[in-house]
Amino acid sequence: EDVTLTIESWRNDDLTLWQDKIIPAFEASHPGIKVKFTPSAPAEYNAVLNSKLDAGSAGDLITCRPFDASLALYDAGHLADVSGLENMSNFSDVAKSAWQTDDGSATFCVPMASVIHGFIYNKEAFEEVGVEVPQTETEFFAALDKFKEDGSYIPLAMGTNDQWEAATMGYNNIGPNYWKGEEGRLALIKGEQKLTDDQWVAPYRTLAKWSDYLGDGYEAQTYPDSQNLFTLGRAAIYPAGSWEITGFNAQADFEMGAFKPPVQNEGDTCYISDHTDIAIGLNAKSENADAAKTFLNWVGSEEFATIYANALPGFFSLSSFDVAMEDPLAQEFVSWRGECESTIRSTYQILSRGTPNLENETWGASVAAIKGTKSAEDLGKELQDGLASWYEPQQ
Amino acid sequence: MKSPRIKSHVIVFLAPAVLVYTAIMIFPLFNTLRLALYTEADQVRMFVGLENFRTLFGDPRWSESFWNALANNFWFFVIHMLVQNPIGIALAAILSHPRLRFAAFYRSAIFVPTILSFVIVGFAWKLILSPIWGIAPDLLSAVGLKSLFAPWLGKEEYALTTLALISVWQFVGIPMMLIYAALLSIPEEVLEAGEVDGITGMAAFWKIKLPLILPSIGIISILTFVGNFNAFDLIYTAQGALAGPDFSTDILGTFMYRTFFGFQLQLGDPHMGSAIATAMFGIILVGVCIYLFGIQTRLKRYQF
Amino acid sequence: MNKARQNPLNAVAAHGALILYTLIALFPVFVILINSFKTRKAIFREPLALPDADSFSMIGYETVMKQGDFFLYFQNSLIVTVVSLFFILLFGAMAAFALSEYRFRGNTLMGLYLALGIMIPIRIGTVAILDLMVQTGLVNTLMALILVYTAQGLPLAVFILSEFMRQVSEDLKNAGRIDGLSEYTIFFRLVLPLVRPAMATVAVFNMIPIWNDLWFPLILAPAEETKTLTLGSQVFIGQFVTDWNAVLSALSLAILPVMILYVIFSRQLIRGITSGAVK
Amino acid sequence: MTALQLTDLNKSFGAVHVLKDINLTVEEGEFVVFVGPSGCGKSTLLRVIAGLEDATSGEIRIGASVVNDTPPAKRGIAMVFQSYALYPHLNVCENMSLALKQEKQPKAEIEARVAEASRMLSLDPYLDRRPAELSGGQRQRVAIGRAVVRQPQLFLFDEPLSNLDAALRMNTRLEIAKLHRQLEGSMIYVTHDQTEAMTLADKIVVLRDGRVEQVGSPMDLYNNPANRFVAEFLGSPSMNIVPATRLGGSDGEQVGIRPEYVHIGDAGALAGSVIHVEHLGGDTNVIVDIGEEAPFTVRLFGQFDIEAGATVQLGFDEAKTYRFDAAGSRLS
Amino acid sequence: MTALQLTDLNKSFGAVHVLKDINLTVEEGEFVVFVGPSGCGKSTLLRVIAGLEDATSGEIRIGASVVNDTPPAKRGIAMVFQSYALYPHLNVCENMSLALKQEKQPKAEIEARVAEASRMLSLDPYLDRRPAELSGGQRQRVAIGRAVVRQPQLFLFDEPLSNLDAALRMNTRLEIAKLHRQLEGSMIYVTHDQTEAMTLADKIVVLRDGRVEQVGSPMDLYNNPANRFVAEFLGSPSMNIVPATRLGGSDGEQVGIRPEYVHIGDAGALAGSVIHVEHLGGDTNVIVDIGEEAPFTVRLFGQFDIEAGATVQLGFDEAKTYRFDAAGSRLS
Ligand SMILES: Nc1ncnc2c1ncn2[C@@H]1O[C@H](COP(=O)(O)OP(=O)(O)OP(=O)(O)O)[C@@H](O)[C@H]1O
Ligand SMILES: Nc1ncnc2c1ncn2[C@@H]1O[C@H](COP(=O)(O)OP(=O)(O)OP(=O)(O)O)[C@@H](O)[C@H]1O
Ligand SMILES: [Mg+2]
Ligand SMILES: [Mg+2]
Repeated sequence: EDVTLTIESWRNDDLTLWQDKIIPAFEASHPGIKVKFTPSAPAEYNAVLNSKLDAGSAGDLITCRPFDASLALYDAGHLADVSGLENMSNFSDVAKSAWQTDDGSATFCVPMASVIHGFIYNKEAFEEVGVEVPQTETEFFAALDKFKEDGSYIPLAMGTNDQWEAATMGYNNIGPNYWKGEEGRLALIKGEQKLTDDQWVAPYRTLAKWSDYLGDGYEAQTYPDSQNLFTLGRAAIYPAGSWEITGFNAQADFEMGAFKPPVQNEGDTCYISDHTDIAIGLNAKSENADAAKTFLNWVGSEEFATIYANALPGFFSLSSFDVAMEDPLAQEFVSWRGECESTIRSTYQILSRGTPNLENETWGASVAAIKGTKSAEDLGKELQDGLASWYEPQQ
Repeated sequence: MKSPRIKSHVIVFLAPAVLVYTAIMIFPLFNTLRLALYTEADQVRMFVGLENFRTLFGDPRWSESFWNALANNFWFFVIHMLVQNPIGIALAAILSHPRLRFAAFYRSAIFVPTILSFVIVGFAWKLILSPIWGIAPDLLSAVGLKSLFAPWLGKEEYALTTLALISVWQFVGIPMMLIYAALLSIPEEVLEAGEVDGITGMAAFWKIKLPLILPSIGIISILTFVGNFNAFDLIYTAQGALAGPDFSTDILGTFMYRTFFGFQLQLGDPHMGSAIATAMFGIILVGVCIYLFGIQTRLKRYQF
Repeated sequence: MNKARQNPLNAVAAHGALILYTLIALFPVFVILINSFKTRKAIFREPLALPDADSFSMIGYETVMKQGDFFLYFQNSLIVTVVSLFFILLFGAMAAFALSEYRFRGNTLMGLYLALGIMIPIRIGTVAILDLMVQTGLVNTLMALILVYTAQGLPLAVFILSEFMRQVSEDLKNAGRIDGLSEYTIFFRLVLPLVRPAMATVAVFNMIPIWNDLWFPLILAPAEETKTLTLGSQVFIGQFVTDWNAVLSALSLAILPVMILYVIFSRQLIRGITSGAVK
Repeated sequence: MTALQLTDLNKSFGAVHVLKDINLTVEEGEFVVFVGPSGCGKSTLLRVIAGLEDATSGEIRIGASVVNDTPPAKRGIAMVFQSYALYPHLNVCENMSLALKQEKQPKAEIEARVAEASRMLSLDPYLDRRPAELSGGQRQRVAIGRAVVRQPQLFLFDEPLSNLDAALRMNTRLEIAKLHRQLEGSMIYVTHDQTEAMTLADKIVVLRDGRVEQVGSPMDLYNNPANRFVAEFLGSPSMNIVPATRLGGSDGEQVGIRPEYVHIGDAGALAGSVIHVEHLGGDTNVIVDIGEEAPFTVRLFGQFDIEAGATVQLGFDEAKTYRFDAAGSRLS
Repeated sequence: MTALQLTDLNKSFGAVHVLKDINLTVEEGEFVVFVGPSGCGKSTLLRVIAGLEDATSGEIRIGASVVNDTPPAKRGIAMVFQSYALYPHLNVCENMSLALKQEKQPKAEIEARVAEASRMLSLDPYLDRRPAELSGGQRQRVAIGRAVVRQPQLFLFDEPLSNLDAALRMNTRLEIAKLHRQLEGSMIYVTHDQTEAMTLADKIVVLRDGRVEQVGSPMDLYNNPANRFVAEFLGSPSMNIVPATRLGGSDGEQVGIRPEYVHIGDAGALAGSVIHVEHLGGDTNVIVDIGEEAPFTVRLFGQFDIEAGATVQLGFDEAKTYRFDAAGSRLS
């Protein structure tokens, strides 16, 4: 009798990938286990998953959001400890950190991929207007100015309607260069730095300058609008995450390149956000725990890493295998790992555990910075007050 | 209107509805609302009485959001009352004109938006109102009003009103249908008597039809009230759970949803969520009670 | 009704107003429909243009048809919607009749009790409902959805129908009573046919949220065999990339059956008029 | 056996006291007609008997049992409503057969009874129409048909013929009389039509302002009215009332003279000038001003041409007059 | 001047041809009564005149102008509906005053007219009640009041008195006659009541099956009916129709004899046995079986006691009979 495993996921986008590549590969090597990938829409995923887990009707395998969302599931006993899996050794501690208890004693999800922030640009537009790929912030704004002058392209494709773009592709994209990646992030967690410190406020000041280069009515521009603006060739630069690569490849009919977040002065160490984004864990109440563990172990294998990374360029494997990727844009992104220091998004670990929620606050703050409705300093103060209201190390 | 003893047929008539409704609606809902009296710390559920409400109304971080959502909700409701219901009544009045040609077509056409899912409505209006893709700006400039254009959904000062109007657009079919049904039940001869009396057109509407459909208008008002204070989907699909820009479109529904189920990194807090839901419930209950005991009993009904 | 009573100016004004509003109502739908037949580029390049040789594409529809068993989803949606509506109307009308026709102790309170349901979003009771369904083994059956929708639709149905039932002539029901009709027959043979317009209205009200609901199918019946159409089309809404072609196509397809249901019910409404009340 | 017995029946609508201490017995097979001015409570009384309104106090007995708490359907009655109360969504045939279907009568029986009723009421061409497509009189006939097909123990008719034309009214009246003989059911019948009341009734009940004024056989009431109200109410044109002083009687008393007992001649007890002459074909009413507030009516058999303004003498037989005291009671 | 002129008027409801080639003139100030069997199209004709139904063909002229396309309100008419059609949400006073308010009449004027109408129709105690709280007759009076207060050029009454009792009916009839004299408006009046038709009408229009059968003054129609239908329709009880062969006439012809012209005596042209005697108080109808299908009615003035079953001889004056051919046309 075959065992059927059901995977809960928010990755609607990957449905065909799972059905056509990953599952057949797994089933071929593991007779007797069938796998069903049943994604739900990303916005509802957390709510749906929690309800199902509470009622005991959730699938065997659960796709894990990074940090607290999954930690809460583990704490509530919904996720099983998977530290013991053989292939967990294929992941570095950093890779696993997003799905570990605070003390690191238990790991409850097998890491799948991370995403890297940066900027994707329209190579043809750069050639046409005669702009060099910027390395420093000055060059970056000079390039934007040039596009603005030229007028045939919107310099930057970003909108504030959906809010998270501004925070994720704006603040957390350029920020690590200011707060020096992990150094700043950890200091903030420890309470040694405050959000009112300049390295946390300065990115807002920079963001504020972006508004001049955004399209008309960017206030109502949604995330898909931004994507479309760029892929239809109407914008020159797109503040991006590497996850865009697949879609952009399919949609844009011009050549694209990528550059990493510009540093303040030439020669500065560069920092990139190489964000642990997705993992997969075991429903503690699964009736097919053994088969599920087999599957999870397979997720830690090189075979999986290769299939996944190549099928979804832009989702970079977190395993220590050297996965060969074919996509040039993806290669460009992943090459930064060698040049710069990696960090993850500043708000994700620990700092968004309370109310107000620092991540969500950062969304609003980034929008406000861009729109210029509040000064960077005020924003820093607001965020700091909010964080301090519940986070002891910051009190 | 028989004698006041509960007879067996009354029970038979009520039983199926009451049973299904109690088991599947009331029981789960109150089970959930009960959570408002608890909180959870370290996986342990503790009874805290009204503590959550104290937080909700006492802690400025919560209360500000709450009052903001409530105020927005009121505005949302006001727009529906001022725009949706009058338009719905007007359309129904026009449509109910006997033998109006193409009435069935108009009626169906006007009802189409109500049938659409929120995803479509959100997409269509975002596309139309988008400053980027140019439908609204082009249409406005075609009539020489380009200067009036603004990225309405993105501006704090317009976003809520814009969404309310979209919601009006979507739901105008409902008051229309109800009023239409009510207008149709007015006996033809009464209207004819009015016609012979010289009470035609607007006068017939104000003096004869309107008084006779007042109970239906009452129903519509209370349904609008309940619907608006429970609204959630449109805002959620158009502006996301954070009801941007800067919470300017946050209404009780989105606030509750965000709190109850969590959002992004924010974990769901069923306890605070239930507290908000209870507060919403209280607000709506007061409204419905005012209607049921204050208005409905006073509205004169006429049997035709 | 006739020439003498129809002021031509009024008629023109009426048609003018209706046409204007119809345009407003249909324009966004038109935008959706034409765009569902266009390539993604064409959608965003010129959203208002009709599909032409260049931009015409059935890619969305193809994607939809490829992905999952759409006819099954369709059937599921239809079953759930129609059966739920049947129960809502039947139970709702029965309860409304009891409330509007008989004066018994606790009448108003019962009315209020039955109205409570419209005051709290049923979503927050999700966990308890899911628990219930898990315990009764109804998860991943259409029955679970039907039960939830029936419960969810009842308060509104009772609310509206009882209002309309109050308008049914007392003499008429009395004539039935004297004719020896039982209370049940009076309800089914006399009152129900006479409140048909209101029933149609209630049906339409409830049909839409049921048809378009995503939440409960997702939670109570996400299995392939029980997926509803709306849930089926959700696979096209992704985290980062949304397949607008497919979304538009799927949703355009989903409009059709509700439209048909709507037309059926609004027929009832018209039929209700022609049999209209008479002294 | 008594078919219906009302004892001390009272009915109020809130503060409006509509029926006052009604006591009444209807014998098995009897045809009882209620008459009385508009608004006197006839319909209300029928509705109380039918069980559609609760009596405020008093007892209603149908056959052997007290039915105050029996629902209408169980009282063994059929009723024709003044407002017809047809089922608007059913056609004529269905309107008539609904109750029989409910009783699970055999199909053939239903058809036969409906056919019989529709023949009797000339409804055959309309069996497929809905009430909205019928004329007023046709609707009324359907309402009668609906009651007739049920053949109950007690019929309640609320002005069933008021919308029919004279010919049809006469036919229907005769049919109802025949029905009554055939069915041996009791009937209670409200009408404003003198002819109907006089010809159909075994017993007429005169109501006034919620009270029973007099009960008796038609001719009894006509010839021996208990009071001025009954005297005036029955007979058309109404009885003339003249102050007794004009005829040598005592002050405050009134004398009633039926119009048909007056002759116009050379000499008479009263004189006056003709105001108006009504030609009804078969007879002629002469309205005379005798100097009192109310005009004096003389009913003549046949057609007469009398000029308005002519002075006439009015003669009558003293024996055929009625005397009433100031309060309206009959002085024998 | 003519108040109303109908030329070749036709009206169909779908396939049902209800009014057929109606031609009719109503003079200014005239009181015209429509009579005819139930369902013959009287209400429909009124509704067409009022503009509530479109004529299928033909011309309607009110005063000087063709009004086919004029809305009802502009035709200068008031109408009393057979089904009352009161405004359910307004009380009696408001029902009556609504049209006047709409016309922006001064307040005092409105009050005066309503007061006058309510006095005339004895509605004073009910001014604050809603229609649902009124009896059938009271509702009908409100409907009349509503028309009366408007003082239009042309009144249309659809059986306005059918629910009133004899006394009130007579009063209201007289009031309507008075109103007619005072207002000098024209009136069209539908009724089933012979007395009303005969006494009120300047001109009676007899309708049958959507056609005008005869138009004329009441006595004219009574004494000179154009055909058997009119002869039978007017007069109550109806004219007796006997095959001419019974009276020595030719085959196929019919002889009509009014019941009041027959006397019961020792010898007569016809003989039969008494079936039934109807006592109406003022007169007595004797129904006699003369061996034909239809019974023969004799109307006697006064009260008579005749045993059912007795054999009687029926005598009448040949000069007072009417002869009709097989098709029903009058043979002079
Ligand atoms: N809407 C309609 N559709 C079809 N037939 C109709 C409609 N209205 C009336 N009729 C028919 O037209 C004929 C004339 O109806 P109308 O109401 O004018 O009769 P009437 O003379 O007023 O009768 P009554 O004296 O009974 O009121 C009737 O046979 C009736 O059934
Ligand atoms: N629901 C009610 N509320 C208050 N008063 C009422 C109600 N129904 C009837 N009445 C009053 O009760 C009295 C009797 O009414 P009812 O209908 O019995 O009169 P009726 O004798 O049938 O008169 P008609 O001959 O005019 O039909 C009337 O004065 C009427 O106004
Ligand atoms: Mg009555
Ligand atoms: Mg009529």
